[in-house]
Amino acid sequence: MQFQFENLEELLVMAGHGEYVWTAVLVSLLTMAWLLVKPLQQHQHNLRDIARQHRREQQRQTTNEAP
Amino acid sequence: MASSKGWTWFYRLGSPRWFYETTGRWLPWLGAVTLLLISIGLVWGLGFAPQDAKQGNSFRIIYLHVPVSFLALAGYYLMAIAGAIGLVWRMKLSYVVMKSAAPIGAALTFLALFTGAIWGKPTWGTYWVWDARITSMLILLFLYLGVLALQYAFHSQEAGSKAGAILALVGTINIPIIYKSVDWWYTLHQPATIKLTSAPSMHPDMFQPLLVMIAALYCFYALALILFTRAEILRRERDATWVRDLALQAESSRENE
Amino acid sequence: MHPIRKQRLQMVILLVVAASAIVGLMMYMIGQNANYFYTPWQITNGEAPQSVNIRAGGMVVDNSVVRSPDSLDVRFKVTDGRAVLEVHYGGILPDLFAEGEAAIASGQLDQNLVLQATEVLAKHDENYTPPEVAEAMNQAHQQKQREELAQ
Amino acid sequence: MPLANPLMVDHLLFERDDRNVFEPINFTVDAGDILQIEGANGAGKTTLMRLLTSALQPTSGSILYQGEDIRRCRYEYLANILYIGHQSGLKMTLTAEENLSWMSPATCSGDDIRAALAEVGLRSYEDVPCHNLSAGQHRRVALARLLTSTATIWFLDEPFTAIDKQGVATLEALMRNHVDAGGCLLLSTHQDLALDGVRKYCVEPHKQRSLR
Amino acid sequence: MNNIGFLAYLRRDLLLAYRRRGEAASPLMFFLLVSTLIPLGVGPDSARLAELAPGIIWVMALLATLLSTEGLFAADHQDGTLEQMLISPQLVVMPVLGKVAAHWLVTGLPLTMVSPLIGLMLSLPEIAIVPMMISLAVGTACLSLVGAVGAALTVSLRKGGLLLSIVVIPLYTPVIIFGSATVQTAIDGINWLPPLAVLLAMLCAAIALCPLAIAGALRLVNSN
Repeated sequence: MQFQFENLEELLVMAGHGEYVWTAVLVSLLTMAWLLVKPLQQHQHNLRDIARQHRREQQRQTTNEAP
Repeated sequence: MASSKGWTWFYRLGSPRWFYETTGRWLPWLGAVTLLLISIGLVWGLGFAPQDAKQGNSFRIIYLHVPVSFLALAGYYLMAIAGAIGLVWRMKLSYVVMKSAAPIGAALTFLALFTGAIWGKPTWGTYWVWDARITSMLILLFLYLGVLALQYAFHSQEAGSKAGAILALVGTINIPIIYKSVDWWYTLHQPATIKLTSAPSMHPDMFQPLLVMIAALYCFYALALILFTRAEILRRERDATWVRDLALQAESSRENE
Repeated sequence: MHPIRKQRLQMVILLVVAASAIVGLMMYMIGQNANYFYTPWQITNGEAPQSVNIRAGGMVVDNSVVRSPDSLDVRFKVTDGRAVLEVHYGGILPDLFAEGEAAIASGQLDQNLVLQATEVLAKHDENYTPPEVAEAMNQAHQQKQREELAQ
Repeated sequence: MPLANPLMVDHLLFERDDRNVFEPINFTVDAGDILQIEGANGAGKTTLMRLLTSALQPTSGSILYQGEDIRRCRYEYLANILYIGHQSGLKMTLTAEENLSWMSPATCSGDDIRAALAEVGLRSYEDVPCHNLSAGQHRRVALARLLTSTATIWFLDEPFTAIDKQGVATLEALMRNHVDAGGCLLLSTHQDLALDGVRKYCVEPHKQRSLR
Repeated sequence: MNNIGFLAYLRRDLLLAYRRRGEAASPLMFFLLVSTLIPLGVGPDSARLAELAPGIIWVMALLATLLSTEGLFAADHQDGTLEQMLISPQLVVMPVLGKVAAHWLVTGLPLTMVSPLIGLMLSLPEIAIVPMMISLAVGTACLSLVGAVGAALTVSLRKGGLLLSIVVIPLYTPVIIFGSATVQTAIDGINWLPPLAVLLAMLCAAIALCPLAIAGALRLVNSN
């Protein structure tokens, strides 16, 4: 097994096919990254949301009990 | 009661909490393995695999195109099976899995179409051909979008899940029909490279990195599915004590920072 | 319940009839040559209809491609190993089109059994090989042919 | 016509989007019983009615018809019940007579249908398309089913809506005849009935937001 | 008349359509009007029109069926007859089939009947007229059945119409492919029975399977 390209520039150009290959790679990696980042964000957002809701309910309970 | 014992794992599998906690332990490992496999596969495929005699370097897109298309299709069946389990056994978790599979599948189908189009340009001289595989992939994307849209259209979560499950099941019957029917037109797309029945029609030096990439995409799919499912579990189980404790714990650790 | 039992029976009959109809229709379908794809051998045998859109294909014969100097017109021959079919085409050929590669042409046959193509597609096979391997295989193939000729 | 042990509801629960709609429901109905289902707005009276007619599947618990779960003897049960809900179930382009005969058993003759319509005060309205009738008259067409039906168990969801005093009296007479003949009746209404022996059952909404 | 069985629902829906003749004819009008727009857009060149005719006729037939599918269960859902249907002592599949059959008789069949007119306007070769009619008759029945699944799934939604098309059009693709293939092969003068056989096979499959999905979807919609 041996590296197929002489230098970095050749790897990028790929004998004229570089633009096709690298766009495909870039778009794929970006989309895949989005598929991981999106649920992680959602996860954090949900945790924060639930904690906030809990606090609201506790507040309501204490104000209800006060009078 | 002895007979029911064998089924406890099945019902435990249906418990969102059990799923959340178990997968939480797997996540770091799965993430590491996915990253590793994708890096190895891409570097190997893009840099070290020999170029194709006829297509030259553009053939390297195969290392993304084939694994992604593979999982786009497999993901649809996974989604439909999860939906069917939900309809038959009324297992809540399977609906969550079904809902999570829809956006991932749609994104992967889009990628399969996109990488295919880009590969088509240097190979066939055109980005788009109305050929069997490509067209049925496009329709698969529409099916995914239909399931997604239907799930969000209902006010009630349960109704949305059930409607999505029915549509996904109707789609499973339709996918082979659609595929066969578009195949009526002569297909420009090359036949599948990897067949179960015969040896791969590909040189081993090119085939090995492809295998690595397929394994990588499987891991990636599992990872994304688990992440989506965990986020959705939190949303649906927000009234459960364990979720509340989790949220409060996360909040206090945030404040400590 | 009697009426329900009757309905169930109707349902079962419906399903059985539908299933057997599907099987029968698909059998008929398979029995017909329905994809309108003909090999050069079938065409020289007169199996393909004339003045009807059909598809034909095979390997492009070496040194058979003749380009017109002043227009896009191309004529070439394809073969399936048993017969040769001549194709006329007036358009831009795809990049992967080459002698010794597979090509598919769609169009109509004229009286001389020449395919007047409206579309030519290069077909890429599912085999991927590195250039050196392809070269080696090619040489081996030629070597074998030469040996066969020598015999 | 009287049935032995027609309906028994045992610990019935229904979840909507992971929340119980009401507290567990238990009651039995015998031949000749009238059960009035009460409860605040949103307590789940209609949900209960629809569970009882098998339009909804209970999350847990069971509904027994003559001692057998209705999921087992579904069609036998459905053939013996009559449900009139909020929606009249009428087609506006059909006439009153066409609508009623559509909803009645096949054994009803045209005379039976016309007699039933006359009984609920719709004589000479037989040929009028329903979109020309008032809301109260729609209700009356729907309720005329009580006369043509052969079902033993009646489920009436708010049957008195949009009905005038005289209509209420007619309806109550119909109900009395039905239970006197050994049928049974479940209805949800806030109105007090001028009938004897009405039992009441109160649907309690589920305790809010209990953590699981 | 009573509300049990296939024939009862077939008869009632036909009667309802008859009472609202104008409304029932609108898909047909749509089919005719839009098809006459095509020559105005494409140009009056009859050779080109003839080439496009199979595709145009099939796409228009599909859209016309889709338009009318939306209301298949909507009225029943609103006035409560759907609920009564689901709790009547019968297999839900029977009334569902009756309703879909009525839908086809009111939309697909008239469409098939007027299609030769459109064919003439688009200079469709005469040899293709009969295959076109047969394929339309079979194909629109398929479209009615598959569309009914989508209609049942979206019946309770406010903006159901838009969603219906997203849900249903991907499922329509095989029908349109084989439908137009039948007409095209007939124009080419080849045996057009094979694609028609496939169309018929799909109709059989749809008759067997779609009512189950529709019944399931209606139960689900009714339980919310």
